[in-house]
Amino acid sequence: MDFDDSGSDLAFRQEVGSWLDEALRDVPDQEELSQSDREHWSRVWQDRLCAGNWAGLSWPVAHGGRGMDALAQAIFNEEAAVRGAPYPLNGVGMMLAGPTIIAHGTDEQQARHLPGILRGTEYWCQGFSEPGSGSDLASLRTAATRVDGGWRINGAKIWTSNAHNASRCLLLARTDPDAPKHRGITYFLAPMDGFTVRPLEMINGDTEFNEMFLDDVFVPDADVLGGVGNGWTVALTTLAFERGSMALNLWVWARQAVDRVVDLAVARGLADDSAFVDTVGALQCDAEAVRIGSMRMLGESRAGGVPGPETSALKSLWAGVVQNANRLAVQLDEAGGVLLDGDGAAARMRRYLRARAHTIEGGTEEVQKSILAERVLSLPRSR
Amino acid sequence: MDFDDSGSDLAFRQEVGSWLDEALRDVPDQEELSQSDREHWSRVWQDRLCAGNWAGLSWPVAHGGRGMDALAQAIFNEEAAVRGAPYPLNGVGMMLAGPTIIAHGTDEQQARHLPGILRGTEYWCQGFSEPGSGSDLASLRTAATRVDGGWRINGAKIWTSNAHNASRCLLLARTDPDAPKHRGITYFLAPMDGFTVRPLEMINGDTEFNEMFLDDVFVPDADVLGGVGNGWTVALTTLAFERGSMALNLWVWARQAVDRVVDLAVARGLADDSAFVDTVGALQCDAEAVRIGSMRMLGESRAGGVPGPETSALKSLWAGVVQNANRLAVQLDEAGGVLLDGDGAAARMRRYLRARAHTIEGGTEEVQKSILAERVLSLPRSR
Amino acid sequence: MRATFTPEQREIADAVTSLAAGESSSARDALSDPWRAPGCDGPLLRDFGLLGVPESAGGIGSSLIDLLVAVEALGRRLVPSRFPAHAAAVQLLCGDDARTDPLPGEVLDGRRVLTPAVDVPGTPGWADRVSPDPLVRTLVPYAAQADGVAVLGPAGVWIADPAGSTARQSFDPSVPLADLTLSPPERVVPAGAGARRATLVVAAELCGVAQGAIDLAAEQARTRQQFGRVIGSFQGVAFPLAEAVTARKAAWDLTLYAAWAVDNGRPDAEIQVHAAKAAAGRAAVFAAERCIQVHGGMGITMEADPHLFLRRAFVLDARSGRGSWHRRRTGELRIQARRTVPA
Amino acid sequence: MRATFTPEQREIADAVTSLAAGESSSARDALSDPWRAPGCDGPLLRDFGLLGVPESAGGIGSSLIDLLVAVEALGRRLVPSRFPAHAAAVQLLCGDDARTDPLPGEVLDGRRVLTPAVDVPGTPGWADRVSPDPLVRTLVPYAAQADGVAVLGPAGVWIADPAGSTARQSFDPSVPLADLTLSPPERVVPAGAGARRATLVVAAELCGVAQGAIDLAAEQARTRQQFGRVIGSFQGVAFPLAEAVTARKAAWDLTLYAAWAVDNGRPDAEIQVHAAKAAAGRAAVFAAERCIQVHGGMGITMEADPHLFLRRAFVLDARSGRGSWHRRRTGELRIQARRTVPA
Repeated sequence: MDFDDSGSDLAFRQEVGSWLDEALRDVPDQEELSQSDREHWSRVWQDRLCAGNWAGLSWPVAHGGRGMDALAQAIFNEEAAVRGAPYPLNGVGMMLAGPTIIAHGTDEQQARHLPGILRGTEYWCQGFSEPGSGSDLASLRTAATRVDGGWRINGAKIWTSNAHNASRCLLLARTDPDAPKHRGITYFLAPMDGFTVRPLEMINGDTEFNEMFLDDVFVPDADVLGGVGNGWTVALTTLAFERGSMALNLWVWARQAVDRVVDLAVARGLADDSAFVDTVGALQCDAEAVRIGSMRMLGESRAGGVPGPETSALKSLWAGVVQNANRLAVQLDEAGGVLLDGDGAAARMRRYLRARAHTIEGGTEEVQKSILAERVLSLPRSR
Repeated sequence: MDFDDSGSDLAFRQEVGSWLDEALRDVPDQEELSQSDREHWSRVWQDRLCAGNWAGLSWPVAHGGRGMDALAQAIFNEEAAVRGAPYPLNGVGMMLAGPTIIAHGTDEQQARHLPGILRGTEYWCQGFSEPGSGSDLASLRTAATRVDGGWRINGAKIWTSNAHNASRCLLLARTDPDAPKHRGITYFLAPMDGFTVRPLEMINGDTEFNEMFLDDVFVPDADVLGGVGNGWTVALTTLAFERGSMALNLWVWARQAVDRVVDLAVARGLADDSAFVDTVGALQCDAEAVRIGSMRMLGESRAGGVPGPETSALKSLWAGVVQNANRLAVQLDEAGGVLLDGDGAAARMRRYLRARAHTIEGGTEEVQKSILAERVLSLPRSR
Repeated sequence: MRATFTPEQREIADAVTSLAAGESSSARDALSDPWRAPGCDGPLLRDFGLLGVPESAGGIGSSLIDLLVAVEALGRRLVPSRFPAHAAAVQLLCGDDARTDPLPGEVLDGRRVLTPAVDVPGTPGWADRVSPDPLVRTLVPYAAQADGVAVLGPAGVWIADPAGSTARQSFDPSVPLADLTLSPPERVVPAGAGARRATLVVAAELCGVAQGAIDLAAEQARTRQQFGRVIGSFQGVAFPLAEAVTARKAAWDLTLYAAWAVDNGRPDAEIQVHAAKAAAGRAAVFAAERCIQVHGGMGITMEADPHLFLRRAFVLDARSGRGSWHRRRTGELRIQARRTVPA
Repeated sequence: MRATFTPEQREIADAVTSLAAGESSSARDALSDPWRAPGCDGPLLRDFGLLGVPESAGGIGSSLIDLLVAVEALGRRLVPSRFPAHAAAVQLLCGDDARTDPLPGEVLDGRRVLTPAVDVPGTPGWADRVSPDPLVRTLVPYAAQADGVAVLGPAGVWIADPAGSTARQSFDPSVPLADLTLSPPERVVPAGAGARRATLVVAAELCGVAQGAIDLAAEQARTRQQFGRVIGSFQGVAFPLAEAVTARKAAWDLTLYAAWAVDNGRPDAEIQVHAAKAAAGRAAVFAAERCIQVHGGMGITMEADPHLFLRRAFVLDARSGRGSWHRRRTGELRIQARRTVPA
């Protein structure tokens, strides 16, 4: 077992680093920006990724990508995260839509969508979750009714990142209400004309998610991906890509969260308090375990394995360390964190509040533990 | 709300204290004794309680008791615990059998058993739990079959404190296998001739519990308590007395556990470490909360209320603080606690190991949380 | 009866609960609009001002627990009233047993609304421990909405008109916070147990906040369905809420006992107050975090209510000595007490 | 392939797992009888002695991870073999990169069994930090059953025949422990990364113990019925076991990475070793405690096996620097690293 970059990996890492250093030269620290400014830089950043030919880094060459593997993508994401690069505004397009269309799309669908994603002209969002179906995704109720030449869709979606910028949606809808819940679902590459998008304000004031209301929205047959009634299988592909891409740079955020709380304590003269030292010891263990676990997961994937249920352990560890580090930073603040006009206090509180979502989004903490119980420990299903 | 002893309570506390100081004069510190020596002193202590007319402290005068209330019993138990008095060897007789027989027994049964308990000549044990029915008590399978003049009983019981000293057993057995599980149970005041008693060695080396095997044991009709098929109702009475008596001095053990870990840290020069100080702060909060919660529970009972499900919160807090304090004491030990011939190390490890049972005995931690969820939060049954 | 609420205390709880239930202003209003006095503000200040005030300070023999019962009921519903702050200010002023002159009548009957100032910028504990007094205070609630400030300093307590006031951006906009600069006081009175009394008012509100968050979480757990069942039937959801119940009960019991210990001049009053404030802050933050979690995605939106409990919990945990400081003081005092015991 | 086990490492794990599975002696035997070498003791010492030994010390280029994989497999079944202690002793001796002379052949082929001595009575960390050297060591495993002791001191490492040995009462009788007194060494060699290497052997065994406890708990959760269902179907039982899985995976990943970092002379090797030992001890104790809890009443009896895991977990957590010390060192080094970073 070896944790080093190979020679070629190292060369690639250096290439990526040089490009990032140059491309990020005029990009301000995102943590200090308003949400609209962050969104502006996300768009700029997406354009630069596309122009720099990074958007399809791990897509096959035949589809316009660079044909590199998940490790290369991980190296790119790590190096970008370490430098505090903006989130690219079409992450859903690059990381979920493109790979899913490559895996399940027709030639026509691939030709229609992939170039626009690589060029950065076609933005995507993911319409899976619904107000009534959170952890229980397959209970979704958005209904697609057969009409001439396509489907008429009614329902509501929620937690849609970037819906207000997207023109296309990875949409799950129920096309057969009488089939078992996993069988009656179809996956659409839906145009978003006719979607009503409403921003959801988060508790930290950001509006990174949206609700979407579909009221007799027409989607043509040509936009069915993977066949009518096969939506659940196709969705599992997307979810696997989502988990995979999540693991690529989660650890960077964990490390940065620990860095920040340590820096704050040093600045406040609290870093020699042994209770604090012990806490940092525990946070460090967890944050490093996320990093190493991510490397091992990537290694297994690259060796041809499928990321196992241990991914859930990483997610759970990551959420815990980020939540705990960010809470501690708020509590170490001069006024217990509650005077938001204090030096850096608003940003610390924003991060603490944002982190509360980490045990909810991308599979709740409860779901992760269920997965570990069922698939690692072979305990019976508890839900 | 007033947390003080009333004048008469205070006078009683002083009376109790004087008696205890005298009666304990020749009793050694129990923590340092071998189990057989502890059992010896438990027997001696039981005799002294009986001789001093304390055995029926809260029994009605009509039944030979002193007719005092739960608070008086609490005062007695507290004062005894604070002084490290031995456990009386017939606690089951005094605290469970007597009160249950008073509540549900016939005149004949009361006349037959109560005097022996008060005199300390009739020792009792409690035959409720079975190997297959732990938390799910009502699933018990020990079977009583109708025979001439009584019942023939077959089955096994477990976790029976003091079975090796007892001559009588509060025995639950299934008399109607076809009835719903709570309906087919009968409660017996069983003579223990014919019971096979086997000690269970605990992980700390003590043998305070036993297994009992019943192989065609005959119990006469005269020993049915509360009527055939009414066993579950009678058992609930016993369990309520058990919970009530448990709460009387639990808090003393919690405080003593915190005392011990603080004393050890002081002796080792570790008491100024801020991580330790913070931990003690948290332990102190929980230990005091057990004490105050016990007082409030007693107050409510005395005011005519029934101890509510909040008792489960006390049990849970208590188990947690004792386990955490005892684990910390072991870990603060010079060799991480693992050299048992070190100064005081064996006693510390014995207490740590004994405390592991606190989240199992008297209703597991999982059962306590279920009770809180169902009865305090009105959540649906989860088991 | 020992260790039970008196009938009067139950009546106080019922009366305040009714007032709170009938209140149309909520903590949410202040998210979009400047703080305004809720309808119950006047009745609370007018009718409940003598709760917890010792006779020596002009009271009628009401115990501190009477007051805490009222404040806890307000905390449950996050009522954005000045009453808890005013009551804490009054408590701050009447901690000296030897006090002989009553507090001004206009304070006791709520015509003159006070607010307490007990936290010094950059220090985690009470202002009476910072000497020399820098004459600045922080985390002062409702400063612009009060008619005067009850100040704690190393020399004692006094009522002040602040020389300067700077509104700060409060994490809970329904509790406006300010920094104050003060002139040296002309006359102070001994603080006695003032800081302890005032701090228990905050602890009581925290216990209420914890209970409110638990109630909201339980309601969600009883109604939200996933996998064909209400989520409260999953122990993975139910058990953490049971832990919140346990933590909140511990905090409330500690708070009640500490109030009794302070009122009765018990030797353990100091450690009990620290334990109560530490436990109450922890219980409230934990309950609010769990309330968010139980609400799933909705829990992290502004439109759901869990974050309102989190905001109040943090603001109160920070005030009147931070929770972490109270916890450490609890540990220090416990260890100190054992050092003096023969081994 | 990056960050995956090599085929050889998988083979080592399989081979040791087979040996352990075929072993008839168990940790339980030592509860009633004096420790005796299990049947696999000889084959392990003879056939696996070169695992993890650098070429500079007479090895054949096996990585430290190769050794840890073997030790982890033994830990899972609590095999009462001297092999992990001997291997830790060997690792203690071969931490100096500049070493030129190989270790004695009889040590490498297991004819001469060593045991490591790295803990000083009354101090929580490694013996190289205690100067002047008191020449006493504690928590030495299998001292009476070994042919020599590999000692760590502030001056370096050496092989000793102890001047005196006192058997101590071990919480885990399958790991006999002793205190040793030593004569001043005639010749020491630089310790280099010896303490780190030896400590990772202990961490690996702890990871195995954690996994064994989890496996036993899961088996109980899959079979024990209550309320008409197997108890593992209750999230209240299942979720804490999932937490144990997460903690154990974190510990094992940290241990593997630390071994790689040490083998490759990485600048972060020191903090990684402390993090691994701290996490492994915590994971093992937590898993063993949960294993007891899942077993209910039976879990607190001698006749069930959970306590055997608890005993081993505590003994290993205490050895080669206590878990609490490693955790604090992790924090100290992390903070120190940030102090030197431009803010």
